[in-house]
Amino acid sequence: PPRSRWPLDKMEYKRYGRQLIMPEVGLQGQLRLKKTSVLIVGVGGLGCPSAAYLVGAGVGTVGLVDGDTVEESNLHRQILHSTARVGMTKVESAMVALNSLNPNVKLVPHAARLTPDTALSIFKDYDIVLDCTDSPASRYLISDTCVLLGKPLVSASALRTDGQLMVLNNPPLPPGDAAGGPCYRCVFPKPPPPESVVSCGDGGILGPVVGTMGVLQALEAIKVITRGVHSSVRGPAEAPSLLIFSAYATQMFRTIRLRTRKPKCAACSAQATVTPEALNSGSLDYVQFCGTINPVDAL
Amino acid sequence: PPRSRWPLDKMEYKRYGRQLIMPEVGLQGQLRLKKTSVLIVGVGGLGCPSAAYLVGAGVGTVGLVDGDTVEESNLHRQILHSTARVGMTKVESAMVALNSLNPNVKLVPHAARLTPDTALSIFKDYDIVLDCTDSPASRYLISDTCVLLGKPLVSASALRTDGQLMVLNNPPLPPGDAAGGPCYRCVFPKPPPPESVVSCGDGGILGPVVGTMGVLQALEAIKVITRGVHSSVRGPAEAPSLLIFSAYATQMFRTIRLRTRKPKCAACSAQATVTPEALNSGSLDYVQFCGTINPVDAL
Amino acid sequence: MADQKDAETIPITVEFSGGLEMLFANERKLSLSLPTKDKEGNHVNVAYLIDYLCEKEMKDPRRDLFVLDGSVRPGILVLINEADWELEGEDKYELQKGDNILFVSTLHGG
Amino acid sequence: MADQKDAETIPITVEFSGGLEMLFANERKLSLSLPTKDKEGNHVNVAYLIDYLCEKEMKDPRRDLFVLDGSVRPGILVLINEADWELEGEDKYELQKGDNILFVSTLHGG
Ligand SMILES: [Zn+2]
Ligand SMILES: [Zn+2]
Repeated sequence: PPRSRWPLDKMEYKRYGRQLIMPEVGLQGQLRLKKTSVLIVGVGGLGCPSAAYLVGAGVGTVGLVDGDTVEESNLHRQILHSTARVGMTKVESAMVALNSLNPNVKLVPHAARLTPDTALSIFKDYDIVLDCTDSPASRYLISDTCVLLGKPLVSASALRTDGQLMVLNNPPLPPGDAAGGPCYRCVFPKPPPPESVVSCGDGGILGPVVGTMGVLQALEAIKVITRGVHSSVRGPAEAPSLLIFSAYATQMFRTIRLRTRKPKCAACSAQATVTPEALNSGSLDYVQFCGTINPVDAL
Repeated sequence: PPRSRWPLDKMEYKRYGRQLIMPEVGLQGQLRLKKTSVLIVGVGGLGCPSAAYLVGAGVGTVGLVDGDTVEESNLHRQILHSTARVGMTKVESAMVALNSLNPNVKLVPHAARLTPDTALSIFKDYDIVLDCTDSPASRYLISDTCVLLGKPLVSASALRTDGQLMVLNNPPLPPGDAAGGPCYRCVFPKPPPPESVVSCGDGGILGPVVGTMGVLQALEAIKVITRGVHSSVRGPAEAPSLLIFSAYATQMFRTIRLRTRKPKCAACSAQATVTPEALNSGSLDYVQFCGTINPVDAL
Repeated sequence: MADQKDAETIPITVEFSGGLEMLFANERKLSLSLPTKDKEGNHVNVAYLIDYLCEKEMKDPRRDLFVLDGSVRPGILVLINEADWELEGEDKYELQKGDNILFVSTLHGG
Repeated sequence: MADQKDAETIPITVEFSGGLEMLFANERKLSLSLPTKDKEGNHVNVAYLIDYLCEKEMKDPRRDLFVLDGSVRPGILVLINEADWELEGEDKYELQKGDNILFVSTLHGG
């Protein structure tokens, strides 16, 4: 068909008009959203709201990774799922809701738990990754994979009444380039002792706490995308920071300045030992690296 | 039926288990949520996420007030609606989504724009109100009605890349009682000049910005409810504050200390001129009070 | 000594939120050095600052979107070091070194 | 004079987030007055503070949820005046009056 003189459809101007007219997005930002593919790892309390707002905003492609099925105990916070879809895979259930919100977004299902031998092949087709998972092992695996493939990573977590959010590997420069953004290992070189790790199942979680963090992940992703993920002309990335949320504190949100890349980081420095070969060979055992939990002693 | 020895159903322990086990909620908090009725005025960018998380959390009754129908330009941020439901009333559309998330919550439709002569009769059946509307006139009307009826009010707003959130009239003591929380008129005694008021249609709005504010409204409502809206034994209410959100600022969130009740407030002081009679008689013309917008000069 | 005292200035930070930054060339944050005294020799206060912003910093000709009847227009909150200015004496508050003054326009969208 | 100097203390604020408050009797915020010098006569630093918290403030017997191998355990970020302590010299940072030290445990839930 002949190329239209309008870069977007009439329908798209209508649907995205409220964000298109803002200077922070504009026509260029909307076109960047449209040609970007986002991978959301984990379709639970964080992944549900972040997927909803990214699909609403008109990202071109959204991939969803999760190996779980919907349970009734998820529904107080995992707002894309529904009572009727209890038992369905979370990926399938989310696709039903997302497709009805915006059928113009291409959704790609990856209905299995992320593992070291699948991570590289799944991630390589996406431009930016959201870590919406719930274990230290998956957080290291996702960060390492993003560093190896040069993808920015929006990482969030939540437990009880607290939440945390970071944009990592932004800009996503090759390992060894000190101008790249820090990775998860720069901030946390060693995993926490397993007895200090608490899951939402054990510790509990307030729905709007994890919801807020998920929506903010979508926001950070939209900011990175509309500025141009890979554009060399984009402005300097924001200084790396950690947003801390405590729902019951007088000051609910705090922004903390983070370090830059760690000169001896195992993943993103010139001395990195995390390599595609190491990942593919299975020599990086993330579960063993992070240990196993003894729930009795858990904090 | 004989009264069960368990205060909640087995299904409820399962569905709400992740929040029940937290000391901030607990069994008492869950029972308070269950017997509380929440009114959400406005089922748009703020009302959709706040309704989703309140219904998810198991509030007993949720009332929805809105006179609009779903448009395609809503869908980038109004995540309860769907492409197939364009043209349906927002109240009906939201009820479809909310009912499929949690069929245990009673939903009450009020599918008309809020007006001074309907406000008192609608609000009186609810325990707490969320202002999710988009005009100065409705914000004064909602606040006045909450003061007259003694209901706490969670008020939020958003435009472009900014958002604001306040918990007003908390504790909801009678007009003239200086220990009550400030109302909207205490903070903003006079309406802004109409030419300074910009709507989301004119100024634009980023989906996750309004989404974040809506989720935080649900959080504040849950905090108020689980502490006991009307309980005399509840701890002191938090000091009144305004949360300011700027998505593109280095420090995205700031918490500002607000004033207490204004000694000469037209609504909540001993000298109040806002009375049920004045409201019912139509002598309070909110639209005229706030003036009309000349979009050409709008900021 | 007297001369030196007169030459002293008060460094403060002024911030804008809720759209007001558009009236100030889209700057969200200004670092200003104000004189310690006004023309009458009084310690400078927030009223002085509001005048100063209108005269020296505001780029937009629409003054009435910022001031009205001698003070900030209705719908703008003034916050002195993260607290509503009503808690600090409103426009009579005397500026101190390092003060942060934030002007926030209320939003109405939803 | 010497005595007076020795008696001086450094007032600081210590905060806990991400669940660490549970180790400190659910207090999110402590106001402490530390001596200016440690036993060896050196200016007190963050390493001293971590010891102090373990000895004097921690109510939970599970020390290893806070310290391990002589420093905070992996998975705890230490923030000095809202900045990662790596930017300030880590546990060698010498405490100043009014400093805010925040200990944050990473969260993993989602
Ligand atoms: Zn690194
Ligand atoms: Zn009032």
